Amino acid sequence: MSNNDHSNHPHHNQDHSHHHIVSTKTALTVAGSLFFLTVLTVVVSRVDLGVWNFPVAMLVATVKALLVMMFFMDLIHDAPENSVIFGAGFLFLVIFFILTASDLFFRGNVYVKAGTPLVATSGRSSLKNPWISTPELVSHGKELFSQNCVTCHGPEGLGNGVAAAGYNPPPRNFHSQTGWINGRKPSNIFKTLKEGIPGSGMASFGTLPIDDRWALAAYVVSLNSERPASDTQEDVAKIGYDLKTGLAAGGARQEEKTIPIEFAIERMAVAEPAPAHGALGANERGFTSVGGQLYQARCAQCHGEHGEGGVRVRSLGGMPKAYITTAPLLANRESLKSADAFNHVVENGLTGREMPGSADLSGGELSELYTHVKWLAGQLH
Amino acid sequence: MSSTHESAYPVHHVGHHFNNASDEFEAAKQGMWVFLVTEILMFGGLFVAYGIFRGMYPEMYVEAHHALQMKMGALNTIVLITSSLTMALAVSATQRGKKQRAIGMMAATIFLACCFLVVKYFEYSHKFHEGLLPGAFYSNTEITNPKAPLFFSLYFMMTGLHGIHVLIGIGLISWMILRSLRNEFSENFYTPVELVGFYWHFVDIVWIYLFPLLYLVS
Amino acid sequence: MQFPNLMPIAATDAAVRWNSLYNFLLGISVFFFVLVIGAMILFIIKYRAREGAKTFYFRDHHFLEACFIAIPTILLLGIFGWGYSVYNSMMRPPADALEIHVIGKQWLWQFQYDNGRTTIGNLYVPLNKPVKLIMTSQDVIHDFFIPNFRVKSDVVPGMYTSVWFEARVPGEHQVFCGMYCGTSHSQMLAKLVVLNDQQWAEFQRGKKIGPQPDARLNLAAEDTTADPSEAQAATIEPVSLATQGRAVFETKGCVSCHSAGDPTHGGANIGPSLAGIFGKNAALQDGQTIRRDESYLRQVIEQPQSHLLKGYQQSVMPTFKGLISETEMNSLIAYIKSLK
Amino acid sequence: MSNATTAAHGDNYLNHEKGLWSWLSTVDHKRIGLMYMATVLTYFLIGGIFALLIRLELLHPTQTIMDANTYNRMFTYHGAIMVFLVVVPAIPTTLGNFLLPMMLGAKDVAFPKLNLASYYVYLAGGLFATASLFLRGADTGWTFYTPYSIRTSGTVILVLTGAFIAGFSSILTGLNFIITIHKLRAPGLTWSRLPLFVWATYATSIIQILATPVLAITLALLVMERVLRIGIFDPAIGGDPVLFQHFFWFYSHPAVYIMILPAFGVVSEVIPVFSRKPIFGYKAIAYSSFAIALIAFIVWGHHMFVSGESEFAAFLFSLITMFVAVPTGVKVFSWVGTMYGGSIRFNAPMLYAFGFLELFTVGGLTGVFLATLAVNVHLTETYFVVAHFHYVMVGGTLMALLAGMHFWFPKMFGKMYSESCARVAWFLILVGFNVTFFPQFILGAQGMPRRYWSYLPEFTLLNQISTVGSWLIAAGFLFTAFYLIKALISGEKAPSNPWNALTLDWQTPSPPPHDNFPVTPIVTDWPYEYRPDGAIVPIQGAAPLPA
Repeated sequence: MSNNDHSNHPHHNQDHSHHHIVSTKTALTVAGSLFFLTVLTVVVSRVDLGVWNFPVAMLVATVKALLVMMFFMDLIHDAPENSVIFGAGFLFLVIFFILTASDLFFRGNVYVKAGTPLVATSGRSSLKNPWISTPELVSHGKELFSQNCVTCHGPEGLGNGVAAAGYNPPPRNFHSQTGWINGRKPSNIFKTLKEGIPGSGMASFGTLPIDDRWALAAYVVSLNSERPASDTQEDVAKIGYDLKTGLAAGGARQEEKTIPIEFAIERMAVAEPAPAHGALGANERGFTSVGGQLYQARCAQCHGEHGEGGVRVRSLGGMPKAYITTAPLLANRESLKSADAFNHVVENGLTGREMPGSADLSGGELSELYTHVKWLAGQLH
Repeated sequence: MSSTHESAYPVHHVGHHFNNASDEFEAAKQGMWVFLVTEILMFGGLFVAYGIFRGMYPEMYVEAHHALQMKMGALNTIVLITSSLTMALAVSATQRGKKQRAIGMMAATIFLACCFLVVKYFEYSHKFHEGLLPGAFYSNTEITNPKAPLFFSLYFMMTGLHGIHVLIGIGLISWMILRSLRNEFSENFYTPVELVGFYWHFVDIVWIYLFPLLYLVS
Repeated sequence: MQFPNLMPIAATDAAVRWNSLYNFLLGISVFFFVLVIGAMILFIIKYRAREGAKTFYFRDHHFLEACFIAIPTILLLGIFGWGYSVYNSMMRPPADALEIHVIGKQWLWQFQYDNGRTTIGNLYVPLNKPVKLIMTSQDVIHDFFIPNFRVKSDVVPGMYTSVWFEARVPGEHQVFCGMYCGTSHSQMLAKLVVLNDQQWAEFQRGKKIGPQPDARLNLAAEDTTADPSEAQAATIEPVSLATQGRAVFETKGCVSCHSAGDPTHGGANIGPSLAGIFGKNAALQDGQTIRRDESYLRQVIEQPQSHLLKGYQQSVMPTFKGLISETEMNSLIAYIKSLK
Repeated sequence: MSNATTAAHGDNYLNHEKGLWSWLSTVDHKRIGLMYMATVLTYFLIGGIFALLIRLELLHPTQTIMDANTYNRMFTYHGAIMVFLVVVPAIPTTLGNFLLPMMLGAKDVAFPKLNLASYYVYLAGGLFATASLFLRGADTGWTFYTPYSIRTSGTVILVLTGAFIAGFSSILTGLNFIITIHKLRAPGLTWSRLPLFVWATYATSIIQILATPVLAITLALLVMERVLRIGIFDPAIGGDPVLFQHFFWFYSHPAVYIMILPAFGVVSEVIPVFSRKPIFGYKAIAYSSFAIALIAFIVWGHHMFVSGESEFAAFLFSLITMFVAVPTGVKVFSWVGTMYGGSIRFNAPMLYAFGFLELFTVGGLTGVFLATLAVNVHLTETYFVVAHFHYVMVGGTLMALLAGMHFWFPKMFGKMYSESCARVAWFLILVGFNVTFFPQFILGAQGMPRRYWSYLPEFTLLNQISTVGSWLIAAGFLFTAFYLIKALISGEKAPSNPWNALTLDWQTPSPPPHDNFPVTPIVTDWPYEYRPDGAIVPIQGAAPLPA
C-alpha cells in the first residue's frame, strides 16, 4: 500500500475503543445459563403440563434466544435502532403466523362431520309396495334398462350386448328360466342390483335410487315369458325392506351413500403392519409410473405396499367393528385375468367386501393401474 | 507479531463514501442486522408451515416426533451453544487484538460445527433407514398416521435449511481464520469477524427454537 | 353485433342485493373520480404558467388533511359493513337446502345428485328452492363461477368448499371455471339449468331434460305463475339428431379436448380431431388399422383406452360409460358423422 | 480536491473511465443504475411483446394465432417477467440507484460492491427465467398455484429458480438503501428535510427486506415439491394448497406496494417542481408511505376470498384492506392540493404525472370494489381484476417510471429530448392504455374469467377494442424509444438544472461527476421551498454551480 493512497483516506483505522467488548466472564455465565435452560426444557417436556407444555417450551427457547442476542450478539450495548430492526423481524413473523392461522384454524367444516352420513340421502321409497309390478313401473324400468344394462345384457335382455363377449360367466339371458343365482323374484333381482354378483361381471347398481331398482326389477321380470312366483312379505323382509317405514334394507343410509374414494380409504384402513417383503424395492416402480402412483394413493393402504394383502380393513357398513383381511393380489385372480374384469372391479368396487369403487378414474389411469397391479402380482410368489 | 504497527497490519481502507471508520463499521453492522431480519423471515416461512400443521394435526406431531432421537437433538443443542460461546470469545479476542487466541477459538467453533453435522448425519441416516422420508417417499410402517409424512417433510426442510446455514458458517469462519492469519484484523479493525459472529449466533438461535419444536413435542 | 349488457342478469335475490351494493360503489367511484380528476383539470387550466403570475405559498392545512383521513375512513367502514352483510347472506345456506355434489376435473364438471344420478356439463336445479353445492376437485384447483348468481368458489382438491343459491329465473345459466387449471381451462364450461317444478320432478324420476332456453331470455317471464308448459313446449320442436349431438358434444365436455374442425366452434387438440374421420381408416398405436365406424366410436367413447391412435402414448380421456345415455350416444355419433 | 477541478473540464461519471469492462465492473451507483435500466427495459420489451401476442390471440373468440398451450405459456411469461423482472425492480433499481445517494448528498450507496453484486444476481435470475423459454417453458401463471404447478410438465423449476434469485437481488438492494438512508445523509439533511422520493424508497426497502425472504422460502419449497414431492402444498400427500396461497401472497401483496410506492415518490417530486409550489402535506405524504407499507403486510388474504379461506379470515382481511385506501387517498388529495394555486408547466414529466393521477385514481377506486367482500366474490378471477391491477401497476408504476425518466433524463445523460415528440407519445400511451384496459372492467363485470384462451362470442366486441388499444400503447412506446435514443445521440446539451428543481440531485452538473458532488453539500432547508415570486434560492448545496 502506497503512502499516497494512504493520504487520501485520512480517517483510516479510526479506532472504535468506545465499542463494548464482551468479557470472558459474561460469555461463560451466559453459556452456563444456556446449558441449564437446555436441560430444564428437556426435563419439563417429560412432565405432563397439559396445554402448558408447549408455551413453557417456547418460553424457555425465547429466554435462551434473548440471552444469545443480548450478550453474545451484544445487543444491549448496541444502538437501540438495531434492536428495533431485529425485533421487527420477529414481529412480522408473528403477524405472518397469526393471519395465516386466522384462515386455516377457522375454516368452516363445509362437509358433514365424521359420524354423520356423507351424503344425506333418504333410503325411503316413494312407492307403495314397490315389489308389485305396475305398467308405469315396467315402462320406467325399460328406460332405465336402456341406459344401464343394454351394454352387457343386450337390448332385448338376451345376454348378448356389445360388451358381453368380455365376460365369463356371460351376462344373464333374462329370457331363460334357469341359472339365476339369486332367484327370479323381483326382490331377488333387487338384491342382485343392490349387491352385484361377486365373481361375475355383474356389478352393484347400488347407486341407482331405490325406486329405479324396483322399476328395473319389474322390467326384467316382465321380459320372461314365465312369470316367477310373487314376492311374499318374508321375501321382502329378507332383503331388509322395512314394510312400515318404507326404508330399504336396514342401515339404508349407509347403503345409499356414495363417498369419495379417498374418504372411504381413509376411514377404512386400519393400521396393521404389513408382512415384510424386504426383497421388493418399494420405490423401484412405486413412484415412477402413473399406475404406481395411483396404486400408492388408492390401493396400497388396503392391499399393501406390494399387493401382498394381509391388511385388516374395517367395515364401514352396519358393523363398524368388523374386519376383513385382504388377500394377496395374485395373478390367478379372476379380476386380474383381463383388463375389462379389472376395470369393472375397480370402477364399481365389490359390494359386501368393502372394496370401494373408483368410478372417477379415467380410462388411461385404469390401464396404467392395471399394468402396475399385474406387475405387482408378478412379483408375488 | 512485528514491532512496527504500520507495516505489520495491512491497512484497511475506509470506503470513499464514508466519513470515518466508525461510520463504516456502524453501517456494516446495521447492514448485518438487516440481513439477519431477512433470515428470520426466510426461516419464518418454515416455522409458520410447522405451526399451521401442528395446529391442524396435533396428535400426528406427537406420534411422529417419537421417531426423532431426543438425546441426539439435546446433544446437538449443547454442541451448538458451546460453539456460540467459542465464537463470542473469538470475537472479543479479535477486538482485543489477541490473534492467536481468536484463531484458536474460531478453530474450536469450526470443530464444534463439524460435530454438529456429524451428529446430524447419523440422525439423517437413521431416518433414511427407517423410511422416515419426506412426503411421497415416506415408507415407514410404524408411524401410520396418514399425515405423518408432512412432519418429516418439515423436519428435513427445517433442519436441512439450518444445516446449509451451518455449512456456510463453517466456510465463513474458515475465511476469517485465513484473514486473521494474514494479519488483516486488529483492535482497530475487526468488522468481518464480528459480523460472522452475528451470523453464527443467529444459526444458534434458529436451532434453539428447532430443538423444542421438533424433538420435544408433547 | 349488438352491444352487450354491462352486467349479467341477476337471477337470485342475493344477486339483486349484490347489484345494489355494486351500483352504490359505482356511484361513489364516479363521484370521487370526478372530484379528483375534475379538480386536477380545473387547476391545470386555471393555474397554468403565465408571465408574472404569483403562486400561492402554503405547506399544509391540518383541518383539510384530517378530512382527507376521516371522510374516507367513515365511508370505507360503511362499505365494508354493507359488503360483509351481503357476503354473509351469500355464505350461509338455509338448513333445508338441497345438496348437490360437484366434482371438478381437468376439464369438465361432474354433478352428483342425491338420487344417485350423475350428469356431466349440465347441472340441473329446481326453481325457487335453495341449493347448496358441495364441491371438490379431483386434480388441481378449479373454480365454480355462476355470473348470473354472483357466486363463485374455488374447487380445491383435498377439501370441500360450497356455494349456495336460490334460483329465480328458469332456463340455462352459464357456468365458468374461474381458476386457471391448464390447457383447456377456457373450455371448462357448464350450464346450470334451472327447472320448474314439473321438469324437476321428471328429472328426479330419471327423465332426460332437453335443452332449455337461455335464462337471459327468460328474465321477462320471471313471474313464476307463468304456465310451465310453455317453456316445455319450446323444447319439443323436432331437432335433427346431429344437432342434438352437437349439444351433447358441448355439454359432456368433448369440446374441451376434441376439435370438430369447425372454426367457429372452438375445440382444443388434446385428443384427435373428429372432423371428417367417419368411415375412414385410421392407424393405431400397435400398428393395426381400424375403420372408424359407429361401433368403433361407441367403443372409444365408453372405453377410451381400447384403441390408441398412432401418435398417442396414452389415453387421458375419462370413460363415459354410464355417464352418457343411449340416446345421447346415438346423437353424438350422428353429429360426428355429420362433421366434414 | 482533484475531482472538483476536473468536473469543470467535463469529467463526469459517463466518461470517468472508459471501456466495456469499466462498466461491467463498476461500483458507481449511477452506472449500476443505468445498467439496471438497460436490462429492465430489455425485459420490458420481451414482456411487452408477449402482451401484444396475448391481445392478438384474443382478437377472435377462438384460436387466432396460437393454441391454448402456447397461450398459457405466453401469459405465464408475461406475468412473471413483468412482475419479477420489470415492475418490482423498475423504479428502485434504476431511478433509486441513480438518485438516492445524490438526493442524500452522498458519494455512493453504503455497500457499493454489494450493489454491483445485486445487479448480477438480478441478471442471473432473469437469465434463468428466460432460459426456460427456450426449453419447454412453464404454464403455471406467474402465481404458481399448487397443485397445478406441481403436476404440470415443463421447466417450472427454472422459472422458480429465476424468481428466487431475482428475489435476492431485491433483498440486497433494499438492505443497501436502508443503510444508505440511515448512515449517509449529508450534514443538515434531517429526516424532515428528506425528499419524498427518499421517503418512498425507504418504505419500499423495508417491504423488500421483510417480504421477499418469504417468497424465497416459498419458491424453494415449491421446487422441493417438484423434486422431492415433500407434499406441504400438495393435497395428494396431505398438504394444503391454500397454505401455498398464503405464503405466496404474504410476499406478493406487499410486492404490489414495492411496485407502487416508488411511483408515489417520483410523482411527489415531479408535481411540486412543475407547479412551482411547495408540496402540500409533506408529512402526510411521508407518513402515509409508511402506513401503506405497514398495512401492506396484513391484507394479503384479500386475494383469497373465494379460495376456501375461512369467513373469519375474510372478515379480517376485508376490514384491514379498506384502510389501505385511506393513506392512498391522502396522497392523491395532497398532489391535487399541490397544484392548487401553482404555476403549472406542461413539460413531459408533468404530463405523465397527470396520466398517473388519472390511471391511478381509476385503479385505486376499483380496488375498493375488490376489497368489498361480497363484490369481490363475483369480480375476482375475472377481467375486472386484470384491468384493476394493470391500472395500478402499468398506469401507476409505468407512468411514474416514464415521468421519472423524462424528468431525470437531462441529469443522467446531459442531453435534452424533443418536448413535442414526448407529448405525442404521452397522448398515444395514455389513450391506448385506457382503450385497452377500460373495456376489461366491463368484461370482468359481465363475468369473463381471466386466463381464457377462448371466450364466449358475446365478449367479442370489447375484446377487440382492447386489442386495438394494445397497438396504440405499443406505438407510443416505440415512439418513446425512438426520440429518447435520438436525444442520446444528437440531443441538445442539457443545463445542470433545466427544471429549476430544488432537490440535491439537481445541484450538481449534468451529467454528474464521478463522486456526485464537487464538495459535500450542506443542507439548510427542505427541498420544496418554491417561493411565490418564482425566485430560485440556492437553498441546498454549498457549491456554486457552473453557469
